[in-house]
Amino acid sequence: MLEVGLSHYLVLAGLLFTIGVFGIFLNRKNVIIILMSIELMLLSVNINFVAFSSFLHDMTGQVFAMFILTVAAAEAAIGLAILVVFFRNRGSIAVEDISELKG
Amino acid sequence: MSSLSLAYLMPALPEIFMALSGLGLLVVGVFLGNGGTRTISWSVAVSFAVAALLLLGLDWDRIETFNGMFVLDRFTGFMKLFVLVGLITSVMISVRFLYQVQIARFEYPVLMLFAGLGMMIMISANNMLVLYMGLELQSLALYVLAAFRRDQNRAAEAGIKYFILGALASGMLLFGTSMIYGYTGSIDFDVIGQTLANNPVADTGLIVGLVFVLVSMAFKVSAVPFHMWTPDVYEGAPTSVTAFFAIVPKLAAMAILVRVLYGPFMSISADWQQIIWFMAAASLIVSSFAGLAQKNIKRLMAYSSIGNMGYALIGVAAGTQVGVGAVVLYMIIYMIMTAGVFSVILMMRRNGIGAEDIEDLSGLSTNSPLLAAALAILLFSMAGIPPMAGFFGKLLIFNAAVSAGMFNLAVLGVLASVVAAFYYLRIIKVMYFDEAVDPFDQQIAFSKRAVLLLSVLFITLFILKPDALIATSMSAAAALFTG
Amino acid sequence: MITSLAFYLFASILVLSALMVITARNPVHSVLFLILGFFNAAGLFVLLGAEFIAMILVIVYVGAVAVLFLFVVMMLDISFSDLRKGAMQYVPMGLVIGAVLLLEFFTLFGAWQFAPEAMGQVSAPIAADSELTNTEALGQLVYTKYFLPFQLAGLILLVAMIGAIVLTHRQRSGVYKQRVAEQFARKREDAMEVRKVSSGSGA
Amino acid sequence: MIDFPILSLMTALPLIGAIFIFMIRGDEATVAQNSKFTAFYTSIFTFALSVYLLGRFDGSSADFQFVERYEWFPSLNISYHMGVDGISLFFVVLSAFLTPICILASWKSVKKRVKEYMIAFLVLETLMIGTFSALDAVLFYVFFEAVLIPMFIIIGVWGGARRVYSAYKFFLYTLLGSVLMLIALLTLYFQTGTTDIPTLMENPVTGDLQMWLWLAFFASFAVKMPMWPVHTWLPDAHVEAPTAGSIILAGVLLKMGGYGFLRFSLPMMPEASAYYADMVYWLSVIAIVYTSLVALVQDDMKKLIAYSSVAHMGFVTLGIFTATTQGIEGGIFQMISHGIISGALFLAVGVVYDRLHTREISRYGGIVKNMPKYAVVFMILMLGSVGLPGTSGFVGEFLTLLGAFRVDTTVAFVATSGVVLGAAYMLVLYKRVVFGAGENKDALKMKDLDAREFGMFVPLIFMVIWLGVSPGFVMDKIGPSVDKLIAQYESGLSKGAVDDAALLEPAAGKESIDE
Amino acid sequence: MELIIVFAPLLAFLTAGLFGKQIGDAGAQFVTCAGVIIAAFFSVVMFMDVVFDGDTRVITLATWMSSGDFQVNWALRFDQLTAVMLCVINIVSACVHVYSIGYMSHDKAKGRFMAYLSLFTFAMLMLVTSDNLVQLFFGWEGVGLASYLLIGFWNHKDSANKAAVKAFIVNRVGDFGLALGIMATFVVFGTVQFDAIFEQAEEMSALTFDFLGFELHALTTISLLLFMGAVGKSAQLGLHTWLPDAMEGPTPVSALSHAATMVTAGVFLLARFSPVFEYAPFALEVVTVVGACTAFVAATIGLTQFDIKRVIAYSTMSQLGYMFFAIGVSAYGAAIFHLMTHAFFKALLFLGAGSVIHAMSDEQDMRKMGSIWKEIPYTYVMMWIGSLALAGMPFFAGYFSKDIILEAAFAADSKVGMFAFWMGIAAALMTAFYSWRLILMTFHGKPRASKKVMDHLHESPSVMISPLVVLATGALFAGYVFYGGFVGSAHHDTEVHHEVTALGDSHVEEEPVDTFKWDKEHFWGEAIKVLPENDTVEAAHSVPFWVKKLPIVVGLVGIFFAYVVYLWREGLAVKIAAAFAPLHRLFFNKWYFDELYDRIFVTKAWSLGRFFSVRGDRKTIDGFGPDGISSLSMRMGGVFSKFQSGFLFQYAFIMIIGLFALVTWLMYRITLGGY
Repeated sequence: MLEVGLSHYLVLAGLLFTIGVFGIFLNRKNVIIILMSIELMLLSVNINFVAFSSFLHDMTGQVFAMFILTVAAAEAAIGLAILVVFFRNRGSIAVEDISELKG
Repeated sequence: MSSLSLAYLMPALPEIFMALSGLGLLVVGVFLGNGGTRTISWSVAVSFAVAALLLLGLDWDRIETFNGMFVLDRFTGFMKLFVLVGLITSVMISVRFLYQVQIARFEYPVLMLFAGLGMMIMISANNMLVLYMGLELQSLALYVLAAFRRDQNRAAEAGIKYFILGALASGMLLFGTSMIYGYTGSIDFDVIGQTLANNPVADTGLIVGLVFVLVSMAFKVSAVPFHMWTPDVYEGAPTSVTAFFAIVPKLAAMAILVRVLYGPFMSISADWQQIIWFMAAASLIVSSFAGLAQKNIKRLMAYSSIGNMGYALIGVAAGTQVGVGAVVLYMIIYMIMTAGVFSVILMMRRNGIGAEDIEDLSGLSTNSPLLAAALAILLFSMAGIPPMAGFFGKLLIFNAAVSAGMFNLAVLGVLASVVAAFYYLRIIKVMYFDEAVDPFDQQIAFSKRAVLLLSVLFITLFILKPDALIATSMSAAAALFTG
Repeated sequence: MITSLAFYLFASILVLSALMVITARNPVHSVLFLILGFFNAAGLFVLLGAEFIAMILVIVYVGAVAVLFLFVVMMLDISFSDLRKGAMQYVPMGLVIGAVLLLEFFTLFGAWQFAPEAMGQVSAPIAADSELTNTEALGQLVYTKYFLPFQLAGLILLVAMIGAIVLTHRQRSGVYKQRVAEQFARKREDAMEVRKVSSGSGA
Repeated sequence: MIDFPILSLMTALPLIGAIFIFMIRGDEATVAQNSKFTAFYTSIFTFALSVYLLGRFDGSSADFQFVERYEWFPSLNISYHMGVDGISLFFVVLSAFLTPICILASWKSVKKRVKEYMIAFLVLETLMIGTFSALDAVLFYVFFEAVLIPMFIIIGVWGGARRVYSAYKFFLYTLLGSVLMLIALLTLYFQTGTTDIPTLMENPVTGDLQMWLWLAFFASFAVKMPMWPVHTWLPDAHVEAPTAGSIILAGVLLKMGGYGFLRFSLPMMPEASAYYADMVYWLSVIAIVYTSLVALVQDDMKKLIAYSSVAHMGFVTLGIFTATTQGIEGGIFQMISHGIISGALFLAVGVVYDRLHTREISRYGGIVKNMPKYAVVFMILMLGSVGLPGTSGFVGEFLTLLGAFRVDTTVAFVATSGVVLGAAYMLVLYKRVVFGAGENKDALKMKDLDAREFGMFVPLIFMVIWLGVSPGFVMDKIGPSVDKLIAQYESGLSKGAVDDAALLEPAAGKESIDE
Repeated sequence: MELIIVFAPLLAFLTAGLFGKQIGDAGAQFVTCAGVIIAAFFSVVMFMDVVFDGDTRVITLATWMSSGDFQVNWALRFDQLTAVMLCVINIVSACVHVYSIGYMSHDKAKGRFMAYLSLFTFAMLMLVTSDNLVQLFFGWEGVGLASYLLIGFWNHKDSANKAAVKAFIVNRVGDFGLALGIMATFVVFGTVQFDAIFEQAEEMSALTFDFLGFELHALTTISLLLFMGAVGKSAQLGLHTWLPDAMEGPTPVSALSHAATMVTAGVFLLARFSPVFEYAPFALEVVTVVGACTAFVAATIGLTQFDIKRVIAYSTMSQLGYMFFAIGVSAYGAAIFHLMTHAFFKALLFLGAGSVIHAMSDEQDMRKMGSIWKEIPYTYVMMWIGSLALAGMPFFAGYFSKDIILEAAFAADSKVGMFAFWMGIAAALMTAFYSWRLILMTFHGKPRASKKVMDHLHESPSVMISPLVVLATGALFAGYVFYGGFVGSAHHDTEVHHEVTALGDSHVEEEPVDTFKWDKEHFWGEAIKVLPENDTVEAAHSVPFWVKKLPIVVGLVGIFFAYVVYLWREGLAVKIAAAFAPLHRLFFNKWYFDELYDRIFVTKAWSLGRFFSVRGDRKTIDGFGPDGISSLSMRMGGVFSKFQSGFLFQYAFIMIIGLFALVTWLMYRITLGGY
């Protein structure tokens, strides 16, 4: 148990992923929290990749993680931009307010 | 390590051209300002056309480049060609609309160009990383486009929903990819495929990883239960964007879904077939019933697209070459029908304001009989009634299902088609049986007319020589099986 | 042993801060917890020998992304007084699902298996004895083998930029700007108008 | 045999006419006028071709004639294959015969959207002829199902008050049936590698699979027929459809089901046909008795006749599945005869509907005084429907019953009782509409048939009597094909028995080892 | 000649029917009368040919239906039975045609009426000349149609329409049996052609076949099914209810179709099928019992009716009962004999009644007649002749034919025979009674009609009377003349034989008298087959004396009673009716057949129809079928679209659930599912 192996990292990633997922649908108040949950999920993915990379002795995982970080940054930018647009229209970013479209 | 010789770049020539022309047009756009939107739009269309010509000029026998990360073969070539056709169509039918709703900004066509580029890359990806990058390039552009009419509440809402769910989906894709990587030690399709072929009894971790990957792709093709974004985004996004969403990305997403499943994961087809089976069935059921309750035609088209993806997934689930061929054909026919339908929806304007409700079509057959007839033909085709092309798409899909022994799915498919026929018929009913209301604005852009005409002609005349497209689709599908 | 302790330390703080991210009432707190979490994750990456990723995690995420979040949170200035009404309806089912999902992850990850040949077919093996630093190794790969994704990453960032601009940039009508060219082009005639004022009436 | 593709020509001609009408421009009246004439001449010309077809048909041969075959989907081994044999010949002719009458029937009653109406009818004619002459299952299916489109439009646009409900019901109901058939067709294709009807007919399926296939085909054809209990779309569709729509619906579309049974179920799945025959008998018998009783209490003329159609189709299914010469020939004859009679009856209803704009039986009465010609016409048709000997209705009905009697006397017994009920509802209808003191003044003001209307009835009535007195003209041409069909059916049965035995044998052997 | 006999009426019908407007009423009357008279003339010629020369023949005209081994031709068969029928039909029809000119002179649609009459005649001729069962069915239904048209001739009258429909439908019930009989015949014999059937009858006599799940004796089944047809057409008990109602038609129709010809088609059919019936003894017994009951029941009803035509109608029914039980005891010749004589005297009675009605300004109720015999003497005489013949008074036609039937029944020497005999005797008593009741009520007593009617009272024109004379001739002499040929025998009744020969001489002058045998064996040739052991007609000649005379006695008694009750002791009728109130009510209400059928069949059919229509089709089939499914679909659509709540967290939640479900399922399958 004390010897930290691959599984530890993976389980940690799994835990983070689950938290991230929870963050998305338990949150009612603020879309930004959802964005942060997504970041958590991406973080868990990165942990996975880096852990595999380390244990496989393969750089590919780290390369992948690097690109994920890049894209995540871009995503965050776009996401926040859309959020701003929405806020300008509605004056709110409460998740429950994003419900005009339905049916 | 090969140098960046021309031969090295050749297979990706269309993509490279698109990237460069995108950058160039961006610069031109900045100079022209938003007044240049029309110019940029047509330039983008021309770029797509040139890319298509470049693509046609290439040799489609399987060739890999960029260290095996990018592949061009009959399948990818064929699918990319039709993606380009869809892109051209989407650009053509949206130009006038942008001016009509005052969102004529030059970024719009440029974003479409980049989205298109992302799709092209995605289709040709032979590596999970490239796949992811292509997907994201596409997605980010699409998120922006969905919210493009930023002064409108609904567009912004569509953007948020699409974005958040999309991000969730790509998170799943990545999580799945990491597990696949963790099992096989590689992200190359070829290596993954080889590893799996050597280990016929696949590891649980790998399969769970595949499930995650599949879920994210199911999101892109909007298969139930990962379809939730579709109706809202279709309804909320500007109509031209909805048209674009409906016409092109589905084709690209379906292409990459097929490539992933029939490439690296072919040897564990028994596992994913069931997943696809489930998604296909769920899509058929949900879309056909939920469509019944719709009033907004864009929303209805969303459910229709979910249903159509359900049919395509039947072909995917078949796990055979016939199935893939059917999927290719189906998607192409679907794309052409959708292009036609959306060009009609874009024409639905009354006193300069877009009409989106099905009831707005009331009595269209008296006001503009030709338009009504065209839409009726398209809808009958969507419902899969012969002799329209849509029927042949379904025919091949069901044929694939039957020949793969998936009778239950085939039966479910036909039953769903009957239910779905109901909501297509409702539009026809509104157009033909109901009393006429005010006519639509008569000024209709030539491009929309042209798209509609071509679409209808294709749909009706397909029957005369169906084999041209069928044989090509089949040979495209064959490319996945020879490698 | 130290690495183990470090792992547990980082991991537990990471998990806790992740939980706080999604539960904190104040979004500003959430962002701050996110930053904390990222720092710890960076620590984990260091443990795994991926220094470069750890660094960019700190720089890009903490430095840019998280700050962007913070900026937006503050800019939008949302009142968070109204509590999550009705949010509880999903919690029980969510907990069940989460628990099962976690259980599945545990069983899955607790005994992770590589494919037999996984070790042998790595395409970019990590150099054995620090011949190359982690950063150098990455750099070599990114500009050669992963040339295509690298270019694509550039395009993605471009698109993100275009997107952000197109969505948020506004030309405000009420803002006064200095237009030098206009100022120079201004002539006296434009500025002055000579009117004859007839007697007996106001100006 | 013949040097120009007459069947394709017949199929395409109405479509060409439709395209021609589509291109007519001008003010509304001119367009309407020109559309009518174009449609009429086109359909007449098509009919002339069908007469030529009839003349050139070699009645002594059971083979498919006027065969045309071109590549269509070579990659799937599906071809454009057309041809007629004795079974399909008369359906083609019937379609071509009824269409001009339909167009005439709509001459004055259709006032809005004449152009579209005529296009719909010509397209419909194309599809009907195509359905009956297609010799490839996929081609058949294309025509078979495409028929829904113009018919849906016809009911929905030019129909009565509840037209939308009826149009939907018609469309979805029949679609539901036919899509299941599609799956069966594909299964058949998968099993045999071909969709060529003659080939399939010669190679019947064996084994358990055919039971399912048969049911799928049955679903489609039974709805189309329509058989009890999937008949309820028909009364609604008939009631709401415009007169000409009802004529075509009753005259031709219902026959597609029976034709399908003959083309697919019987020869391709003989064992299953034999297995399910009892079920078909009883469904048919129920249809005959049940719908006759229902017809008895209808207040709406069209609905009554629609129910009578269901009953008459009951005789057809009964006859077909007896797999006897008399039963099948009678079934075919009954379909042709019913096509003429019920078509004419709907026309007759249309005539008074045009004048009084109601189908309520109680709104009429005593009109023999002011419409003697009409009364005579209606009388003859009514008698034909009742199956009076000497009219075509008798021949079909009697032969099917004879066939049924050979197979199952109980069924024949119950079915024959339908003859009594049939007489009851038709006579009561006639009495209430035509005879009586005539309390409704409006009804008594109606004008008698004019020349156009009378002209439409003359050929129909001539056919009713001629076919009743001398059915040989039709029967002789049907005969060889039916004989061949029965031969195929029986050889299929015996072959199936052999196959089944072969299937059973290893199992039996295994059992003995186990013991 | 053969074609003229059959098709002259058809041509007349077509001419009068299609070109009625062009040729006018007179033209139509002329054409139709001419057609039928020509046919009648040639029928007589044909009769000579066939009966005296034995020149039977079959003329095939064309193929009708040919389906596999089922072959039906349009063919005309002329044998002795046909020849007799032809004469009867055409002569009566000719009389009725001519009579109608006068009777219908005030009607607006004279041409149509004449056309219908001709159509009827044609159909009847097709029936009797057919060479196979299917063509017979054609004629059978044809006469049904013509009768339907004629009954409903006054189509503005609702009662007439109802009666017409009733006639057709009740007949159809019989036809239902007949049709089944034809099918059974085909299945058993493999043919529907008469000769081919009859040839095989003997060898099939032991055959059984499956019918309705029972293994039944084939010939008996066939016979009973055919008999069912006959029951319908000949208004035998059970399916008789249409006949009285049919009196709604104009009187000439009643005379022609509902007395003389159509209703006897059943008798003809059974006689025609004598070669089959002979091998189906049980069927014969059934026929006997039904016939006897009919004779009795109809007579009882006849006692109480007041409508002059209905009385005659019930008497017709009763007489048909005689014919049937004659057939039942294998006395086919006797049956046909009675058929022939009955045709004459009953047509005479009807036409006479018509003449009365005509005279009484269309009054049919006998209670409103009386004391008119002086005003219409010819009619009165005619009615007397008819009634005497009906009552079987000696030397009138009915005497010969009715007596031989009763004697044959007695001679059959079986239980059913005796039953029939006694029923017949009872019926004979009643027949005589109600016949004179009719005469007395109509012509004698006090005048009960309104003054206006009495003032208009007038004798019918000669165009109506002269046909009566022709028929009266038949009613007077037909029995006597034809006794030998129809039922006589050279061995037993030589006296009659010789006399008849002398009488018949005038027609067959070229025939050498000594070679001509005027007896039933020769007369019928092969048209009727009687097994030797069944030859009751032969046996009838040697029954005890009292049997021979009993009918006359009861007849006289009946007449006497009638005088007592209706002329000498007025008011007695009411008292008797009161005394036997339940019985009277039963008789008067026609044994409640109509009410019973109404309750069992008609009402039930309608309520069943309504039940099926509303509960079956609309509520059950549509309710669970299309409507139910569509509303269910709509509801499901609502449910699914409610899932699309617009809330992002819910969307995410559903996605997660989807993912979760897939992962869980796969893991379960892989780890625990033993995959």
